[in-house]
Amino acid sequence: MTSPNRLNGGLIDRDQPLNFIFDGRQYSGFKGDTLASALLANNVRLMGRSFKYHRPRGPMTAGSEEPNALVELRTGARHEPNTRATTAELFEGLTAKSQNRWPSLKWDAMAINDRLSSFLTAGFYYKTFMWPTSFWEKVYEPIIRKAAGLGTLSHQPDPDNYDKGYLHCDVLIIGAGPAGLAAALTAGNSGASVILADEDYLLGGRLNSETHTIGDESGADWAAQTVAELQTMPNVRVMNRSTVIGSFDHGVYGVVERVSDHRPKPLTGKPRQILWRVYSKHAILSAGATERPIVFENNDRPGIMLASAMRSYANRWAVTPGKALAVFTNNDDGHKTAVDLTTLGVRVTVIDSRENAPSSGSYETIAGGRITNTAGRLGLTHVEVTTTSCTIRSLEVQGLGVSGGWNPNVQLTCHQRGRPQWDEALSAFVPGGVLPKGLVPAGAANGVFSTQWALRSGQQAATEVLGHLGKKSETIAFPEAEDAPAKIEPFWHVQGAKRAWVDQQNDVTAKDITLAHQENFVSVEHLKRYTTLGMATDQGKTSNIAGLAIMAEVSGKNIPEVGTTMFRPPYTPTAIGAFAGRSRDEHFRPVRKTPSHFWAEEQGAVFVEVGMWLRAQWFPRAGETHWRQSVDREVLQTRNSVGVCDVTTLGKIDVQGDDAAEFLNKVYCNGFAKLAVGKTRYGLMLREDGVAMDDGTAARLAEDHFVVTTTTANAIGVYRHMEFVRQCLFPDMNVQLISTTEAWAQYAVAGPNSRKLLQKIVDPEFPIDNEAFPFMACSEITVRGGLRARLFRISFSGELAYEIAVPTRYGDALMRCLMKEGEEFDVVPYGTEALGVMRIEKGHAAGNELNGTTTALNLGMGRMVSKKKDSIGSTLSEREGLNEDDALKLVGFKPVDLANPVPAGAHLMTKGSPVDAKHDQGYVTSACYSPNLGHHIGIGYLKSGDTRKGEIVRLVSPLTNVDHDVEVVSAHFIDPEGERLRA
Amino acid sequence: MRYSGFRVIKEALTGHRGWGPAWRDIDPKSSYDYIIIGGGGHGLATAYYLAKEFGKSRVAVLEKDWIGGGNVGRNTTIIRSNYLLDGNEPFYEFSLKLWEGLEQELNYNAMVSQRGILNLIHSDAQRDAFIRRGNAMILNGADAELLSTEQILKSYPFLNVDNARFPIMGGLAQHRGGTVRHDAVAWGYARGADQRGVDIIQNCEVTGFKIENGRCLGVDTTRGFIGAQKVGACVAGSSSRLMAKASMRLPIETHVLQAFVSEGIKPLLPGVITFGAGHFYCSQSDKGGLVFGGDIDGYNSYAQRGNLPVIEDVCEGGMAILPMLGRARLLRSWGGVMDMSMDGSPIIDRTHVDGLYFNGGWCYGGFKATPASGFAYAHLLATDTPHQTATAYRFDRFATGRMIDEKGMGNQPNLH
Amino acid sequence: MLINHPILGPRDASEFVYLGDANLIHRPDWQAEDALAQFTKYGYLRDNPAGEHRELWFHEQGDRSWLIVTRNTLTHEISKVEMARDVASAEGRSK
Amino acid sequence: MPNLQAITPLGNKEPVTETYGPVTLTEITDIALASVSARLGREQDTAAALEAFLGTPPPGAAEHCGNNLSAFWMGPDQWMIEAPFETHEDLAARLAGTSPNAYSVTEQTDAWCRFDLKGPSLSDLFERLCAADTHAFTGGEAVRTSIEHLGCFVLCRTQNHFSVIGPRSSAGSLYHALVTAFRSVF
Repeated sequence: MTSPNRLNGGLIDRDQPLNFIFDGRQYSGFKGDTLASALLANNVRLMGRSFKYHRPRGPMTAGSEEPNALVELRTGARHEPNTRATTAELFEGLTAKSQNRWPSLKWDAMAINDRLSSFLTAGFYYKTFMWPTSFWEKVYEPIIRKAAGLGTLSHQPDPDNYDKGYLHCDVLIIGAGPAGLAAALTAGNSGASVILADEDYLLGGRLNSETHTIGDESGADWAAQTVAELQTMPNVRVMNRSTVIGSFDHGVYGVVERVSDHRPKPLTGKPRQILWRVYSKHAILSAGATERPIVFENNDRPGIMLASAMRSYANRWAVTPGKALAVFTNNDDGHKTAVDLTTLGVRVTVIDSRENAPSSGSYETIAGGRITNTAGRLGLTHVEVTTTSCTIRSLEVQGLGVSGGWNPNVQLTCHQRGRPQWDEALSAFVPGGVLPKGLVPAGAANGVFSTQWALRSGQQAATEVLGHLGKKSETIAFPEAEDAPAKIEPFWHVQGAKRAWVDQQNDVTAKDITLAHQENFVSVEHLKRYTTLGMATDQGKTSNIAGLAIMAEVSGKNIPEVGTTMFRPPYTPTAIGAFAGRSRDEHFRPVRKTPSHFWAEEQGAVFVEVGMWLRAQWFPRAGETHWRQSVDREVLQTRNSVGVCDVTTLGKIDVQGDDAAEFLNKVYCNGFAKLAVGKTRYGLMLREDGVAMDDGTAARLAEDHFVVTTTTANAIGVYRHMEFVRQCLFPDMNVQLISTTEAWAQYAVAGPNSRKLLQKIVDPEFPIDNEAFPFMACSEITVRGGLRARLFRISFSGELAYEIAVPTRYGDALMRCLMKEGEEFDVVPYGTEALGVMRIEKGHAAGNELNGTTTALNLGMGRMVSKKKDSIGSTLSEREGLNEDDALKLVGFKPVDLANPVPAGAHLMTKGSPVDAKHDQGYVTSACYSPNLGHHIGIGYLKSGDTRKGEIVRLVSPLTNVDHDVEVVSAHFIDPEGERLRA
Repeated sequence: MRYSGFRVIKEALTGHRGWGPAWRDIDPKSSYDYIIIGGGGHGLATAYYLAKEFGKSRVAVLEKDWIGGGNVGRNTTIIRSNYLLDGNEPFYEFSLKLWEGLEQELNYNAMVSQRGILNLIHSDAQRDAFIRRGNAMILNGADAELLSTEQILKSYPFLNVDNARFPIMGGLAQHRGGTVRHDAVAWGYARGADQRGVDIIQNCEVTGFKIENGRCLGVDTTRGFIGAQKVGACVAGSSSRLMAKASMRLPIETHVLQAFVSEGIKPLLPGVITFGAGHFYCSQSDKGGLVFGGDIDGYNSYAQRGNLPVIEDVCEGGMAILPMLGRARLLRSWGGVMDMSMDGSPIIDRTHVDGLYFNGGWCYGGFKATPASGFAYAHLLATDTPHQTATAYRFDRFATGRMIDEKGMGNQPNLH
Repeated sequence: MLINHPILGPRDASEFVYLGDANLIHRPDWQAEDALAQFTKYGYLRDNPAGEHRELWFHEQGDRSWLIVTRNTLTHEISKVEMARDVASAEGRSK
Repeated sequence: MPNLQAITPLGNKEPVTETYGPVTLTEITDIALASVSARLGREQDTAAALEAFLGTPPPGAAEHCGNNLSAFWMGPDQWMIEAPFETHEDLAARLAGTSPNAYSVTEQTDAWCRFDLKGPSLSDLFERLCAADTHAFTGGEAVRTSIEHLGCFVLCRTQNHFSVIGPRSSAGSLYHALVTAFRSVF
């Protein structure tokens, strides 16, 4: 296949041809090509459509700042919208499709918008589409939404992996152009640890796009050699395809390495991309500069690009957009494009807005000329030049390079809200104000544009940084290199133009900016938001300055008075997958498994997430078709005989020290000082604001040793709170804390036969009859022939019950042992559902009741808050609003018609009162079907509930269409006197 | 000037020469009846309603920078009234009703789009809590619907239900919730207020209060002293800094919240969706960008920028429910400063200084409150009595123990 | 953000959990006559400065120390990090 | 000892050993652990007691030391003691008996899972897992940090031998993180 626009030379590998497909057509290019360079080589200039007017567009740049040549890359689940053709590396079989057009790129029906553009000016939508009211969502908005957007997402899970990593260095060097390479060499030689990161796959920056020499070598060769030298240094890490996306506090930078994007798909096990968090002591910003366009009429046709991009395509990729080209410039740099392309045999005409433009023998220069129009619907065919004498010339060209000067890439200097400064001589913003601490800009990023001075600037920056690090640096004598001064005469746009594009992707024209001014959207932030200038995927890299310049012109200000814009992370748009890394799908968060998990899996248990834990919810048996059957069985069997439940997930905190009891007196509202060794007590913990924080038990194993339990959900928070109380409030308390949640497998053994079962397991020297081991006793014991264990006689179910703990590794075996030894009692394992049923039957509060707004008073434990001692929360719990006469109180609910449910989340109304928020009396917190009572029950909060027992109230849940009567009863449905648990 | 489709066509045919400024740029007068400090959404809305509903004409809005540059200009554009507590729900429902008529009210298309908001449910306990909430909403006259996973998948077929770490067990939907073009809210209120004679004064920072004998007589500004009968502070994240000038300490901390937008993509998400087991919520703008966010960074900050761990955390949440997002790109992040109150609910109240009023503590829920906040604040300023939907938003609720704590997190602002 | 732990050196702030104003170590005397008023101030009112701020961070993914970090809320610059326990002791808090 | 069969954190009878490229990953279950926290005013006594037990002074901040009996630093005046399970299953009880009331001891053996990695270039792996600067490790470091949302200790015993000690209940998640990183790196 011929490539009509391919030139000689370049940094492509002609020995490695690659086939690829664009919009269904097959083309070929070479290794080293980007999709854009390969398409241009095949004389394809039309690559995309603009956002609003659907104007035909080709590449404007040759880099990551590309606003126009956006395509959908790859197919299927790897399909990736808005990919810049200018950075997509070519690989064999690459498939790409144009986007935001219908039915085809050449014939796009939505281009009708372009015809209607005079109606669709900036902000037109704020002024219309208001009638009738309902039409916005139903008619106008769907049309607008369908037309908007760029590419499409696949609607399938991304099949690739992403990884994360953490790197530490003395110096992070951002950008591997001449300044970055010089800085890296200098820093590398000093022995400092250096990371050199560049977004390109080929390091060298502009050196790979220019014909400059460094000494006797081409810039590209010098770059390659320097990179090779750096790669031999063990203290230097060279990272290509790695974009520094953000500068964060204290020298932290985000770097995204595109490990596999240049392959059809990642190698097995390898990630697509890695997000590196780099901890740097210093950073050097040598990210170069971005050329900016001049704004003129119809400046957006395929074939019109930045002059430097045209030069990159020619020198690096050996490609020209056509055989006859023009360059429109306001500075000397534009002439480089003419020189380079002319040398490669392409005819070039330069239109230089400066009347004193330099002239050359090898190409024509029209000094003082302006481009006043262009032609070519799907690709540039002619440009119209107006000369100083106001004569109009039409040039037949396929490509136009535009050079309006260069903008230093200051973005990263702004990520911590530093503002760049205007440099009059360069007509550009340069790094200024408060830079991120430790960041030193160098080279073109600092407004130093010549190669010679970029090298020196990089070296200087490195020397400065090494000085801070206390390292010695040697001055490297770089060979002579290009040292042309940046000669520019500001020229931003050709006046009077009808439609001249400022933000090409978002279709913001010079007229839109004038209109914004007319409507008082003058501040740069108003301008941006009203017109969408700079909000495109190039983040304004190619549009902001021209927009500011035009606003400056119409408002009679200078550019810095109009304002600067703010750059925010990321530097270039970044795959969301990279930020998520490995934390996705079932690995989104770690899983915590209980000691009996593997055994429970064997039993076919159904699991439920409780925080990070997976807990057995119930254990279905053969023939059970509904979860309620399993749960009812587990409850009944436990209450009738014995059941076992894994309660390891409850937090356990070891509290030791001479002041352990005094410490618990502070963190619990009730008293612990007098708790006897060998006894356990329920404790209610308040936040300092007097609201219940958590509850649990504290078992006194020794005078100076307690084991405290917390709820599963609050284990981590309670530990943190206790450390706060210990370290910050009572630093002289002699108390030591450590979590032991995971060290012990702990099982509740509940039911009338629980003692008998445990007696078969607990070693006989530890009697556990009611006398030796009464309700609330605790002890360190041994089981099964000497295994250390802990036994607590506590009950959540209301039955005679124990909790037994063994070292976690034996937890699995203990459960099997309990099941085997319990066969004679028909022992049953029960899950969290049965646990929940039994605690509701017993009226025990849990997470639904301790919801962060309820006090001890609400819970019916108001008298537990000791007034004799200081404890966290006791003072603020006395506030009037927390002690009102009609305060919510925890009570039970029983349906009047026993067939009715008592759904949690339902609200309560006094009989006969209106059903609305004003008359709300409370709500049901937890509910279940009680197999023991044979009907549904609930517990919840009711105003003055403790005095309303026996009252019939109306239970309403309009959300779930429930409305019936319930009776207010005690929350203790089963064994209210507590005879069973003391048996 | 009245906006209309007809007007747009007429202007298009005559070169758009007829459009005037959306609001006037003027110098401050020496005194006003009412000064609103802060030209954000709430401040502009307050001025608008003072003029429109209470007939006040000598009103000025003082903005230290440019209007709409605070949180109304940087948020995730969501409106909803899915609150639980009686102190909040009537207020937010009032706000939602005002949103529903806003475009006609202002003759400005702020693109109020009631595309629905959906809170996903991932556990039984969460379902219980959402049922209680949904019922509270309905009892307060709002709309709510409990959806099954199957119903949700009809609108969001690509949600991760196959290998999710936390299963999706349904959701609580409010169909009247949705999104609004946030900047347009500020501009629409500014234009409406301006048309009713309110002076909107940009680049005018308040540097102090003139307080004599316990009464506020006006404010010192970078453009000189301006006298006032009544001064209303309405500066969100800057509340503590401003009120310190009146020797007040507030039950407020200022925190940074980051938000994010992706590159534009073709329509994907029909409404707003909230992940209940991670820190992620998302909607899609009319332009096509996915607008998403999560938790605040969690430390006091006025820096208007956050850090990398939270960006990662939010994107993890996104990937967890929408695993296709891996191949969408994050385009831009931004950070706003939030006036996080001690119970997560706002304050609209008088202060200990006569003639000085306060509106703040919006946490990161201020945008959706804009119309009601403006209305209720105007009511308080004009009548010295709280609006009926805002009676609970008092300073003294912390002393009396009548907190309005939706999340049940207590006096720790970064958890609200 | 990095916190320069007095014992462990610079550690990523994501290893820490933030509580808030360091004045939270100044818990009032529960037996004071105006204890309720004092606790209300302690619990609810904050300086919330734009500038230097002393604040409590817990090294949850580290050594479980509470730290008092002096950090500028405008620039995030950290000028001092202390062990909260030492500060509390030095300020006379005991048991 | 008891007639109960122990299982490993990953849920097997025997610990897992696997090889990825040049690196071996082994689940370690034969080490007993106990934490020791000095009581107030007894810091010197604690250090002396530990030195007597370990044969070496207790390690400084973010360090570990010792061989057969070893220890790593957990926090101010707090250490984790490591000893062979075979001979020291009762490690906590033994330590508690050594110097009563000088310090608080808590059994930690089964609170943790441990994976040992042996081979070259281990820091290339750890740079994908945690924020610790493991490239700078030479042996003797013990850092508590976070790996895939899990609080873990990373111990560098030698440059070619690291231990990762994480919460036992999440052994499966930690193992998955390690294996994924292995595949990504090697």
